Amino acid sequence: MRKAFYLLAASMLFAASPAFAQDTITIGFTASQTGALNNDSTAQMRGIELWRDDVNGKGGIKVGGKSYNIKLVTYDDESQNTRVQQLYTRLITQDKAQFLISPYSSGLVATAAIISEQYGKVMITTGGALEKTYKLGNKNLFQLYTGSSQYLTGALQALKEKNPKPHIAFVYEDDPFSKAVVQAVRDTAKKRGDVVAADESYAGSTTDFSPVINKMISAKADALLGGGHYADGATLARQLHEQKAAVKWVTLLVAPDSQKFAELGDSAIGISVPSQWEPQAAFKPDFGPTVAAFTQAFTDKYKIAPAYHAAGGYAAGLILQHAIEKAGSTDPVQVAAQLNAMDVTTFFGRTKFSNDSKEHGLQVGHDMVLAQWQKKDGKLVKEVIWPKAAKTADALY
Amino acid sequence: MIGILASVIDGILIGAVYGLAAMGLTLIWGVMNVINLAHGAIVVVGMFVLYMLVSALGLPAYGAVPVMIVLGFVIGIGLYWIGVHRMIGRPELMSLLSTFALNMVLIGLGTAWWTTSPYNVQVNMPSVSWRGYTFTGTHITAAALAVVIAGLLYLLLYHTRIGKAVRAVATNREAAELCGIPTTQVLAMAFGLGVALAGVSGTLIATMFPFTVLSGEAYQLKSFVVTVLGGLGNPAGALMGGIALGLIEGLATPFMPVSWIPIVEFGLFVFCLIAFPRGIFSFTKA
Amino acid sequence: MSEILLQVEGLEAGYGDVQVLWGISLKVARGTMTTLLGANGAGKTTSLRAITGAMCPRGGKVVFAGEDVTWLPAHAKAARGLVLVPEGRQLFNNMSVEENLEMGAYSRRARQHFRQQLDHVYTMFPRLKERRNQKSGTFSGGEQQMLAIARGLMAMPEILIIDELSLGLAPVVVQQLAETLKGLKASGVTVLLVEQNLHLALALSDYAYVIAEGRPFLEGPSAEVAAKPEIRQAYLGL
Amino acid sequence: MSALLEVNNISKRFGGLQAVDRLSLTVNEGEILGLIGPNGAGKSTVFNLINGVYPPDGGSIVFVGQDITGGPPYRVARQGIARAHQIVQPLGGLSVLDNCTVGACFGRQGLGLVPAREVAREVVDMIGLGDRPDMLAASLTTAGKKRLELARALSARPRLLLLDEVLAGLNPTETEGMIETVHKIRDSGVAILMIEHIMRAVMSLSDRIVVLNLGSKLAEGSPQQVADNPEVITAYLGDSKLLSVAEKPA
Amino acid sequence: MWRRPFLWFIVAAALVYALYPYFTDDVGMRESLLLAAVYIILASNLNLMIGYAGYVNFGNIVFFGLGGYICLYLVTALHWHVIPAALTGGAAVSALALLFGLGILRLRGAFFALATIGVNQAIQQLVVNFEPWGGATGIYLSLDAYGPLGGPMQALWTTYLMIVAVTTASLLASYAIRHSKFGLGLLAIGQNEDAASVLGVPTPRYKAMVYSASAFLPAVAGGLYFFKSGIIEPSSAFNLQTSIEAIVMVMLGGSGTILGPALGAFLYEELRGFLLTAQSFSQFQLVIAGALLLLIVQFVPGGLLGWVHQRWPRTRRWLE
Repeated sequence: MRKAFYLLAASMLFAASPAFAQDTITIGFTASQTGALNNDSTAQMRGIELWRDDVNGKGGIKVGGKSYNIKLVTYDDESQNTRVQQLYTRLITQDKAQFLISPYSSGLVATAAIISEQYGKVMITTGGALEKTYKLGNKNLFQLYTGSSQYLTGALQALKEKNPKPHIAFVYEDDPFSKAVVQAVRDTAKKRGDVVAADESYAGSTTDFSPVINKMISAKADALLGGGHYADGATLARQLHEQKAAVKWVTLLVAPDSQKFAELGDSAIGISVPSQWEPQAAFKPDFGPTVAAFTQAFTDKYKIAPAYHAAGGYAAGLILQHAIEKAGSTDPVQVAAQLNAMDVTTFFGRTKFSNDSKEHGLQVGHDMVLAQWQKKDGKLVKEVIWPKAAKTADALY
Repeated sequence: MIGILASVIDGILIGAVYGLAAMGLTLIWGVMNVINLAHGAIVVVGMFVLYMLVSALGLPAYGAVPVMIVLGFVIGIGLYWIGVHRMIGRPELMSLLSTFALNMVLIGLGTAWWTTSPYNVQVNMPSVSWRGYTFTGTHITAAALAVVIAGLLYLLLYHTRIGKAVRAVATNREAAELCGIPTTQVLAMAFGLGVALAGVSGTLIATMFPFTVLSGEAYQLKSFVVTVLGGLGNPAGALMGGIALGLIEGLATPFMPVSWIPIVEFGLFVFCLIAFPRGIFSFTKA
Repeated sequence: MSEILLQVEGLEAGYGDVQVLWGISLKVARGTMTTLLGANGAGKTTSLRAITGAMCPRGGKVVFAGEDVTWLPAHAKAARGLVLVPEGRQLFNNMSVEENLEMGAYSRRARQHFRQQLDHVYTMFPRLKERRNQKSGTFSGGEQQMLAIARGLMAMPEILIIDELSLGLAPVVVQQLAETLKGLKASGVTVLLVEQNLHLALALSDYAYVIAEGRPFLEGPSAEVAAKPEIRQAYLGL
Repeated sequence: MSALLEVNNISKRFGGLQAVDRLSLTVNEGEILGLIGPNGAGKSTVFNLINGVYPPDGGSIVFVGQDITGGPPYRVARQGIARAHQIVQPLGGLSVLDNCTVGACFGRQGLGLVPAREVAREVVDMIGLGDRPDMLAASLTTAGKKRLELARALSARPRLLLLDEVLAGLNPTETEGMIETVHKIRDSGVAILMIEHIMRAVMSLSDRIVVLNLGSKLAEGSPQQVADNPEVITAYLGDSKLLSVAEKPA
Repeated sequence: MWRRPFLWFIVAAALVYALYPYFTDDVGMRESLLLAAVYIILASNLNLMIGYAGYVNFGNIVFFGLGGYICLYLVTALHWHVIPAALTGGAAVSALALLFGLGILRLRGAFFALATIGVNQAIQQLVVNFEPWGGATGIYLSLDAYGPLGGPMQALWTTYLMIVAVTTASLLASYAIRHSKFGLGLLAIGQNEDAASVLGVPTPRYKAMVYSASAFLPAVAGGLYFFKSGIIEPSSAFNLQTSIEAIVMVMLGGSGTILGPALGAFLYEELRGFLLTAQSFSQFQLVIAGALLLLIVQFVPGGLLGWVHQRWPRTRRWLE
């Protein structure tokens, strides 16, 4: 017992000793290694780690003729925002992180953003689509993703092409992000005179959607827009299929984007997902790897194809790298200035941040796509079905 | 109208499984006056046992049910000796904390092993469709198995010597000891039985829905509600309580937003606790 | 003198920090009825609990049928035939009469004779047979005491230890129970009785021990004890 | 002498058991009333009804002109009725002094903490626990706990004290001391209703005695009257007919 | 009362706690101490229920969450200053607890414990459906809101100091209650509720009062904490896990003692924080914390201070 105590004390001292950051740039973030957001957050973290490996493998970031290696410091935030502020403060003060990347999911991002702002640290957010966060007066927050209000607009347009008079059911998780997404698209739908057959939010811990599905059937809904995160989205998709709900169009947030979604088998067919990025995207990057190179590297390393959370993680690093290299300095003010001025296309697509003081840092350059699971040669694949310019297959309806 | 009927049927089907989950909780509670806060974690164990058996060993899904009963029983007896035995007869708070600690350990080990990602076991069963509403085969099978297991538990408790000993220990432990019943072993066995029931409910749930290491908490809370509805310590009441909860969920849905249902559930839960603190069918501690 | 079935030497016991028994000793010969007397709080019930293993003694020795059983748990003692009918009956109130009796015969030894012993007990208490499927919780005090004794008998006791036979029972019922006890004694069952009704206890038993404040006070054949003035002081304070 | 407590026709039933059956009794100012009867006669239930632990099924209880039927117990305690239990109920985790302070704080006078502690100290000394005021109640001996039970009740400065077998389990010397204490209490003007099995004590202490059997009143009168009553002898001291049954050769 | 050295000890400890990170300018330490201070507030007030009155409140976090919501609502919608907003939140939650307490405190033991879980879950779900408080999205604080406290950076220090002040108040309140007539009545209830009632302790009123009292400071702390966080959502405001962890903290330090829960909260939080950030343990932090709790419950049921008191009874005199 006593021995164990000494061991603990010793390792505590070790952990507390300052990092020597002479030839490295330290970047800090938290990831949900445990808890409800684990799946999506892990993908994001993998993207960031791949970026680090790529950069360090090529000799690091070049700043004013000198090369810096990237050092990542990361902690588990347990998918709960209780610890996020403590951990980000620790990243800044103890681990001397010079730049920050956000945690995953809008709630945690908003919590972390307060700290980054208070310490004047630049934070690239990925997986924090909720626009509200960027309207609180931040100056150092830069949003990589397209904002939440845009998530389902594409899906609604695609749906209207197939069915001009849809009876839409909105079924979504009652978390900040999903609610904001649905709120935006519901307003649009109502304005256009679409029929809202059902409007139900559910708790993230919901495991049985039968009551909701029965309700949808009763309301004669033929399209479903909604979802939330991975676990609930997968359950909803599976039950829709099993209960043979007569919906012809299902767009769910987040969950179907993951390659794991294919585990659902036939339940996945026809389900579409608004995506920040897909491997089929045909962007010509001004900076960083090509889409193909990224996809290849990621697949080699993790034995699974990347989805948009992973790409977002990589892109967050890439954007930061670009800004630092352009600034020729690691000074946060100069890097922030470069980010403010940035308009660049990477494998992730175009990135441009709003400079409007009311919504500083909001993403205004990036566009989303709509992907759908389809069966091709007996295998489940995700095809891009919207916008038309980017599509790789026709939508199933 | 048909929609409501469909909701009722769905409610009964899922409710039977809730009842099975609660049965494990209520049995342990009734016999040894321990509220098992590791209940949710055990439900999760049942889920992952299904996953392992089906994915790794390629067993048919329902073949996992008997395996889980045996395994759950063994695990339960182990957990009893690790975390519960010293708490018997101590203040309730102590057993609450002790089982909560077991819960942390189990969830922690599960998280380290499987992470908190969702897992999915695809079970193919023919489903029944009726006027646009479909009742899936997994639901029907799970409900049927839940009722069968509840029936077996009833037979065990009321028509076997060992089951009667469990009831005797629940009613009056000291008198049971004086009758020559090895009460400690009976307690360990009852705990094993409770864990087996909770585990098997997890296995059945996993045939219906995707799950994660953290899924157990929702079922633990539901089990509390069911236990209170059906009467503490009463396995037969648990089944009825479970069906009642399923019905409430199913029946309330057509009339109110889904997000209001937990309020109804927990409001009812608190109300029942205050109005019928001993439940209606309690078989211990009159 | 006949064989000593139960021998208790220097028994000590207590609850928490409080010691209740300070060296209680007694002997019960096979086939006899022995009584243990004392004021409220003198330690009678504690003595019985320590002897039968319902609580753990702190010192002393319990020898039963030539075997040291001091540290055996209660169920193991019951299985060997050292059976306590506890104070306040302690029935399984939500179980039927027959289930109660079945539990009484739980040990492997008793189980083998279950049918035969059940008939015996039903003959002795026909009232129980009439109400075999009724829950014991609905019984009157006297019926409960009968069932408690019957349950004790189901264990095929070598010695039946009865705590507070007549507690809270009407005189008529006590009378019936006294008859039962006499019948038991006649059939050769060894009995150790704790009873607040001094006259009854002394009249029924062959040998008596009186304890006070957890210590031995006096002992002797029941008739002699009944005649001693000290007993009145210890028991009634008269 | 005026009536302090009037119990009129109270009854209480538990399931199949009529524990108390239309019982009436009166305790006068400054007197000691003994309540005796065989175990299970309902004596403790009578106490529980008086101090409001259970509401009676019927009848009323009037204390100093106020109807106190049905409790709650803490309100009855406030009115000035204190009780020492047969089965001691010490607040085990509190010290002896704190136990008594609770009595003084929440009793008839409802004292503040500081004066209550003074009262408690006084009572603890008087009852003979003065040498160990800081001991945890749980670690007292049985006799000590009995005493504490009494001290706690007295700390409330009651007008009526319900004593439930306070002498049981005490050795002869202790019994003597306790009897003296009870006398002292009575002399200080507190009326006492006591349940007691030790006949000598009951006989010498009580002004009047009520004998209870199977929940109803069997006899009432002076100690001598009660002791001479053949029904009392049968019900309480053991039936002589029973003895003859037992003595018949088997 | 101020003659008691123990009180000076608490005040001195609070000063050190408040000022140490300030003078060393160690903000990392401050964040860690802040979280610990919040847990001390939760545990210390929960101890009024568990340690004194003997009632296990599983849903104690509901006070914290509701306090946070009321405070943030007043700050964002009505532009109140955070201090009156937090205090108003505390008062409102305390009043609400009094009402609820009269109902659910009729239950005892495990039944009460379960009912508190029900109350927490029901209120969480109500808030999810309550649009004025942002429903599931919760309330986001604009950075302007920190203006009155001298901007975001300064606000962190100010809220830290305020939370330490609430922590100190919690300990002092715990002490004051422990040494009052009210506290004595609670201890009596905790030991044996029926006996206490017979002794004249007005049990229903006292129980409702302590339930209400144990709500006040956690609700104030909730206001300050979520103000500092800048965001409040139902899932983090009413997290049942945190609620149960607070019980663990009380037990760890020793329920019924004044300093025990604080000590337990501090140690538990630091341990969890350490396990979470130490790379080699982070995989198993839950397992280690659970195993530790299991050992404590089984072998040191009185908690750290309970064990100390049992081992050296004289410490009871100057630690309480």
